[in-house]
Amino acid sequence: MDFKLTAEEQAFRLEVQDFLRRELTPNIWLAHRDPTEQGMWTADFTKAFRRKLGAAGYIGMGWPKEYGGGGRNRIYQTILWDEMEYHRAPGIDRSVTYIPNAVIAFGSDAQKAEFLPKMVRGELSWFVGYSEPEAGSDLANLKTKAVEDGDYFVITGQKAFSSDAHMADYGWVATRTDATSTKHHGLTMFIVDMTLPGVTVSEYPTLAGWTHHAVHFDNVRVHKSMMVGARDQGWKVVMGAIDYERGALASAGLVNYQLDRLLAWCAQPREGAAPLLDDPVVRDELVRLAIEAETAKLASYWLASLSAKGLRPQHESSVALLVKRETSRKFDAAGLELLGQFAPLRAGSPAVALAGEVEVEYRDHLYFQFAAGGFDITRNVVATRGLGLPR
Amino acid sequence: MDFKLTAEEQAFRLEVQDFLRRELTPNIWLAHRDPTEQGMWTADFTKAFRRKLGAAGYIGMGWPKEYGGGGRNRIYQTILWDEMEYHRAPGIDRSVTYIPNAVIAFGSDAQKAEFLPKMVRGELSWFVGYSEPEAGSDLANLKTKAVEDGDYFVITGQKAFSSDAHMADYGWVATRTDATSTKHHGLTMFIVDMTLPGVTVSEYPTLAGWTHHAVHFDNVRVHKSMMVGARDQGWKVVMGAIDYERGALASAGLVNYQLDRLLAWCAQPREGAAPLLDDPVVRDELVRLAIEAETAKLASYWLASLSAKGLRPQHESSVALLVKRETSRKFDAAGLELLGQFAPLRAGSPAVALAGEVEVEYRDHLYFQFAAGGFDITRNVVATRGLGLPR
Amino acid sequence: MDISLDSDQQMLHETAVTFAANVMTPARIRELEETDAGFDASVWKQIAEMGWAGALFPEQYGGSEASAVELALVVEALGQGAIPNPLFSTVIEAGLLLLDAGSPIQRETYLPRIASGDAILTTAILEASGGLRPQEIRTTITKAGNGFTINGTKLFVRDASTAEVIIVAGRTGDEAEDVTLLIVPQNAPGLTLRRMPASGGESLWQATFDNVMVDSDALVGDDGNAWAAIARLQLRGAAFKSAELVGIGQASLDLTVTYAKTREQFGGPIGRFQGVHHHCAEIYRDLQVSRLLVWQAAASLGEGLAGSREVSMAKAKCSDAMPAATRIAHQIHGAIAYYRDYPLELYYHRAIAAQAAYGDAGHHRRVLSELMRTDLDGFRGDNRHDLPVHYF
Amino acid sequence: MDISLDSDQQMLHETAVTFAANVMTPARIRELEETDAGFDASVWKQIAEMGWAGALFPEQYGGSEASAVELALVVEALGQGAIPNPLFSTVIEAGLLLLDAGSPIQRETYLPRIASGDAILTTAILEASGGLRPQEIRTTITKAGNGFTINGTKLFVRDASTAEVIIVAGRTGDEAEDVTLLIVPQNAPGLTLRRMPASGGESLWQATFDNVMVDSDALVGDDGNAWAAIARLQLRGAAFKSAELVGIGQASLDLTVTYAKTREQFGGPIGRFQGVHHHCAEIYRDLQVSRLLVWQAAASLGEGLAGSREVSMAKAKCSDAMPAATRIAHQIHGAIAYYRDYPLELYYHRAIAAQAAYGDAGHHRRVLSELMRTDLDGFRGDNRHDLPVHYF
Repeated sequence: MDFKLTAEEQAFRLEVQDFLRRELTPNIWLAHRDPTEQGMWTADFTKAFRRKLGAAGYIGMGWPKEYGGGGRNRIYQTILWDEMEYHRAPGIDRSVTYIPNAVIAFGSDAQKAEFLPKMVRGELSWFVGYSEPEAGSDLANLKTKAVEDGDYFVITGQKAFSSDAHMADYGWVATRTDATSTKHHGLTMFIVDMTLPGVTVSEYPTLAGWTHHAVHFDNVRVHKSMMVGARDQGWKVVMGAIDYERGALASAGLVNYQLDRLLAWCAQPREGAAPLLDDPVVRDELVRLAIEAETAKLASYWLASLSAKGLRPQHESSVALLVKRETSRKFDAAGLELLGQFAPLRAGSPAVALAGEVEVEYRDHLYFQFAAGGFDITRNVVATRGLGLPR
Repeated sequence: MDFKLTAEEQAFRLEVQDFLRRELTPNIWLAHRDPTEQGMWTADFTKAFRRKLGAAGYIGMGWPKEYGGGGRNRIYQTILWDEMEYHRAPGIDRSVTYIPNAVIAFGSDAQKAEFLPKMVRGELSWFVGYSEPEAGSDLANLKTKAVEDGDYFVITGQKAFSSDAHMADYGWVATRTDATSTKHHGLTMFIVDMTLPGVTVSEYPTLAGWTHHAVHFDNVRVHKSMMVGARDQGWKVVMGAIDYERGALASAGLVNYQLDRLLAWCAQPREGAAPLLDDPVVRDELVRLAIEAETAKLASYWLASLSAKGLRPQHESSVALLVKRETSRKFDAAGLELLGQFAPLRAGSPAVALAGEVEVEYRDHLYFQFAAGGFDITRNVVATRGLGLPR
Repeated sequence: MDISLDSDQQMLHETAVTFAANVMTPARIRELEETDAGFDASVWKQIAEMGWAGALFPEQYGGSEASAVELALVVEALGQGAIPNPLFSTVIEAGLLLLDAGSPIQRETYLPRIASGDAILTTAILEASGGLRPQEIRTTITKAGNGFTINGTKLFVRDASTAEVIIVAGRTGDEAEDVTLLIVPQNAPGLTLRRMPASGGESLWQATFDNVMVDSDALVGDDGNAWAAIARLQLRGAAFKSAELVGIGQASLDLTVTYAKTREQFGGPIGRFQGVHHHCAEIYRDLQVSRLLVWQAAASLGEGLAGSREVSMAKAKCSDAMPAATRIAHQIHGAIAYYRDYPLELYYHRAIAAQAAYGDAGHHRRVLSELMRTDLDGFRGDNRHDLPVHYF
Repeated sequence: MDISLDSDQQMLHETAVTFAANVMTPARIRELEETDAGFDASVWKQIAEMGWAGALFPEQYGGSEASAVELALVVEALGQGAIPNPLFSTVIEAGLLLLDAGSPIQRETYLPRIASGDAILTTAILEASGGLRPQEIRTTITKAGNGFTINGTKLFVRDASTAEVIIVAGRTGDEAEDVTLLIVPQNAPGLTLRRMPASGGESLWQATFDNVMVDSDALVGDDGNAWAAIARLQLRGAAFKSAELVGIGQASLDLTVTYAKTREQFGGPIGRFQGVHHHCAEIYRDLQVSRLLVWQAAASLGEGLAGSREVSMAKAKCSDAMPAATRIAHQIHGAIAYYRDYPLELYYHRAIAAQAAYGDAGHHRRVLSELMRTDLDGFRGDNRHDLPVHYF
């Protein structure tokens, strides 16, 4: 057991920090931030940045070498995610985490050959099509259907909450192929080229200011070769990759950034008043938050350590994600209070605090409470899969 | 709307305080406290004190005048409960709150004539026989049966968690008279003389140090005249009185006492260290607790105000009880921390803090979490009865 | 003691809730948020015609001499409807300040026109620190001829763009409380306004005073002696913002319960799950005790600063609990309410602003902490007791 | 970095958990709690024979030179079994104090006999204030001939009735840290013991020193310079008590999950209710992060006071979260666990004592608050970063 980074890991951390400082200078920041995008960066910049991640070898560094990967363990992967979150870099999303892992695990040889080389270079953007208007937490309820027709499946239906669908090259889409089943059996996964006829993307403004998307499939003909895994066995594919996804989302860079940002706010001098950090009650609140941030960091590196040993964390991923997101929400709420009168001000206002980031995150992070399994659903998963309680 | 006591109410409050100081002097305290009893007073003292409450006119003061009551409204009743809790007096329990109200609401004329005059004088002690080993929160599961036999019913079964059964003159017992039903229909209430053949009481030591009881009925023959309400309609009797009971339990005297006790602890000088009250972090914690205590007080007088107007609070009683008990538990937990090293010490130890009361209450008040509908059950009641959510 | 609404109060509350629920659509509210004014003047006129703008004024100024509890019920209802309105700037700040500390002529000039909905006024108190203590006022007021010159920058000025005058607080001496109030026409030379975009549906402004000059009749109350009136203004603001927070919480609960009854997942309405029961019961619990604290705070307002304890308790609790209620409401809703066209977002925003206004929870706990330190009996209020046993 | 147990550590933990689960019944534990000794000497001998008493000692003293992480695993397991034992008094306090600051002769005298389970030792540090700072030590040590005289009253002395010696801290000068440690035979004339009945299964004592005299060879370390060693003792105590708290939490969770799977109400096991899911998941979540903090704290112990940050984080979190876990466990159990013969009560009690020992959560947050005030970089530890954007 060792709680310090090894010399090599520490060197990697510094390398990533250098990379991020170089690629995200204040000027770049000013030029490419875009509050109407989910990641708060323009779609073009996100795509360009993803290619830079690829060129630096970061996307595939944890993949097996046979697929062009670097074979580095999850500690390195976690360091990368950590630093990217801390620096609020674009590009850590399904296109470099969830989808490549799922393709490696469930894809056909042809799919691997077609997609992995492009993905390792950061050239592809994906959207994940699970949720539907009537199937949120309850995926078994999904209604998008795929009907076999010769060498094709014809897909019709509507996906909701489709993050980044407007910039996606491909969709990773769950469909119902067995109309007689209303349960998990009878689902099938497809890779859908977003340029196919019948695919349309619509926009929905969120309360956080960015635009979310939905995808409609109107008799979209997808070749059978784009089916992932076996017919009617899509549920396995969904579940098989979800723990990895949760682990990727669980890194603690965000909460450490939130802590440092609040510490900086509280340390600054104020006109007519002492710095907030002089107030023992404020420090006590920050100490409580710092302990929670420490737990989020430890939980993410614990996951990484288990993975690095070749174990496959399952409910542990859910726990780590819950810890990270609950902690982040504690920072959001505490930030409101520590900012006092300045809390509601938005970017661009005179006297705005911390560039309005705390306020916009207080709204934005609401999605932690329901996305990728909300707090309550995650607790159900921990209770049933982790502790064996009955459903 | 008026948040101040009227002159008459204030005079009553002072009268009750005088009564309690006179009847609970330090010497009386030392002579009659008994940690093996649920109320922490000897059974004899509790009975004697109840008669004094009766002599002072306090037991019946809220009853209708036709039953020998004083006809005073719930504000007065709440003042009395409040002060009794604050002074940790014995005697506010089912024998003076729940049972008389249930007899007035559901008893036969003969039952009223027999029991109410004795109860208004504080001469009777009761136990309530609802819970059974397999029927805790789920009363529909109860199995104690009453079988008709001429002018009698023959009762057989076992009641659990039977507070004060060892000192009870009568039991208020729910039985199953319709063996074909497993639901709420088919329950019947009886008043059972505890001296009847076949009634036995057994003892169970609790983790709080006092002894709880269970009652076994072995072919106990109870005359039909002791049936309360109609046959098979016992559920109505149970539910009809439960809101009143919750209201009585919801008074805020306890939490105000807990607050004053902690304030006294924090204000005292310490050898080699400043009083805890000098620490802004300690004061912040006490402020948070004081706000919660204020909400408990307001909730109990809100209930009283509604009742005084002739309304019948239902889920509001549950809310007030939840607020009071959750607040009390917050005090229990905060007390542990504010007492520091002294928290675990028990009465009689050198250097014991606050006579060990905080520690023993930390254990004792665990029953708030499940008795009379625990926190979770109470929240279910509020959600379904108060907000109309489906069960 | 009677902690309940009488039938007139109940009817007033129902009237106000119905009014607020019907006077405009969520889409119209969102549209107003994009405007400089921030509110709809014709709706404000309707509010005034209901008698709510002048509710607390004496009859001679067109008021109805109602109590603060009644106005709190109206504020709660307007908060529940998320209706943008200038009650805070015009009535709770400026109007009641003039009633409290203004001259007869100043009252005569403004109060009847406030009550009728014809005049918008506001105040400018806060500055760069954002804090509520007198030493944080750095704007200077200097005597100049027969009048005063004002220099400094004010923040968080409500409805400045539509106000005909701004009552500004400035420093006239070195002692912390050497503070003076002046009535300044909004179009005075040297006064510039800049919008402060913010969550919460209020129209907030930065007001810069660059050698702004006013005559001596602009003085509100005594020169250099205005702090007590400002402190009372802040207390009023905190009490009524607590009422608004309760309205926000009520609306969030109502939306959530309705949603939980109708949204089906896993084979039935999600409202049947124990987890949803518990969340909703938590909101309801906190909402109800917050409401009781608000009533108590409003009832205490008549007594000058004596109500500080009650107001701080209300604002501290509401500022913590009502934003938390909106967060739980969102959690139960899930993704649907994350979209801008679902009305819950209005309440989520407003809770951010309302918890901050007139002192956040931390500020009010600090006020109570100081009261505990200096006056333990005052801190305990009506709960004072002799401890029955002495331990030490 | 590797935040996981290696296979040896995993085996050690499993061995210890199995040992603790089988070495005595709950009834026997309750019986021992009524005795002066508080623990079973033959069980302690078995614990020593497992190599756990001397785990951290050098081989020359009969130890196995394991790391603090390994000892923490043993402490957690014994906590999980609620096994009364003198590890804290004899090893974590006295033994490691002698290893840290004792003379070669003192080590030679005591460490091998501690490792073999033959000697019980303890320390006496805390006094009337109950606080952990040097100025709170008021017991006096004065030079007298070739030795020292001790006067004062110590509180919370673990296992004093069975200890052959008590290592006592006393004041030798006016500066806060003018503190000296002396080894005093438990039967020394003038030393009287009085039991301090307490929740938590430990045998705690008040020790009064009335002109107790010892020779100069009783001195541990330098005269007047013992505070640093005492601070390290407290740090160790806090780290290992955190491990015990994790064991308490694990036992509470295990009992609760088993109960929830088997207890039937409303037509099925209560463990199917979402409310129960959420409560159990909360316990598990807090338990797991507490465990990670404890491992980190134990791993940092080798580095002297450098580990203060990590230890305070662990003790603060465990002291809050593990007693809370026992409360939730009780809530799920309901009335059944309110009875003395249900084993959950053992853990409920132990959590009360363990959260208080070696500084409660408030104390350790105060330590971290002070670190934040004086050394922000140190406070951030390995998480130090340059903020990528400057706002001010």
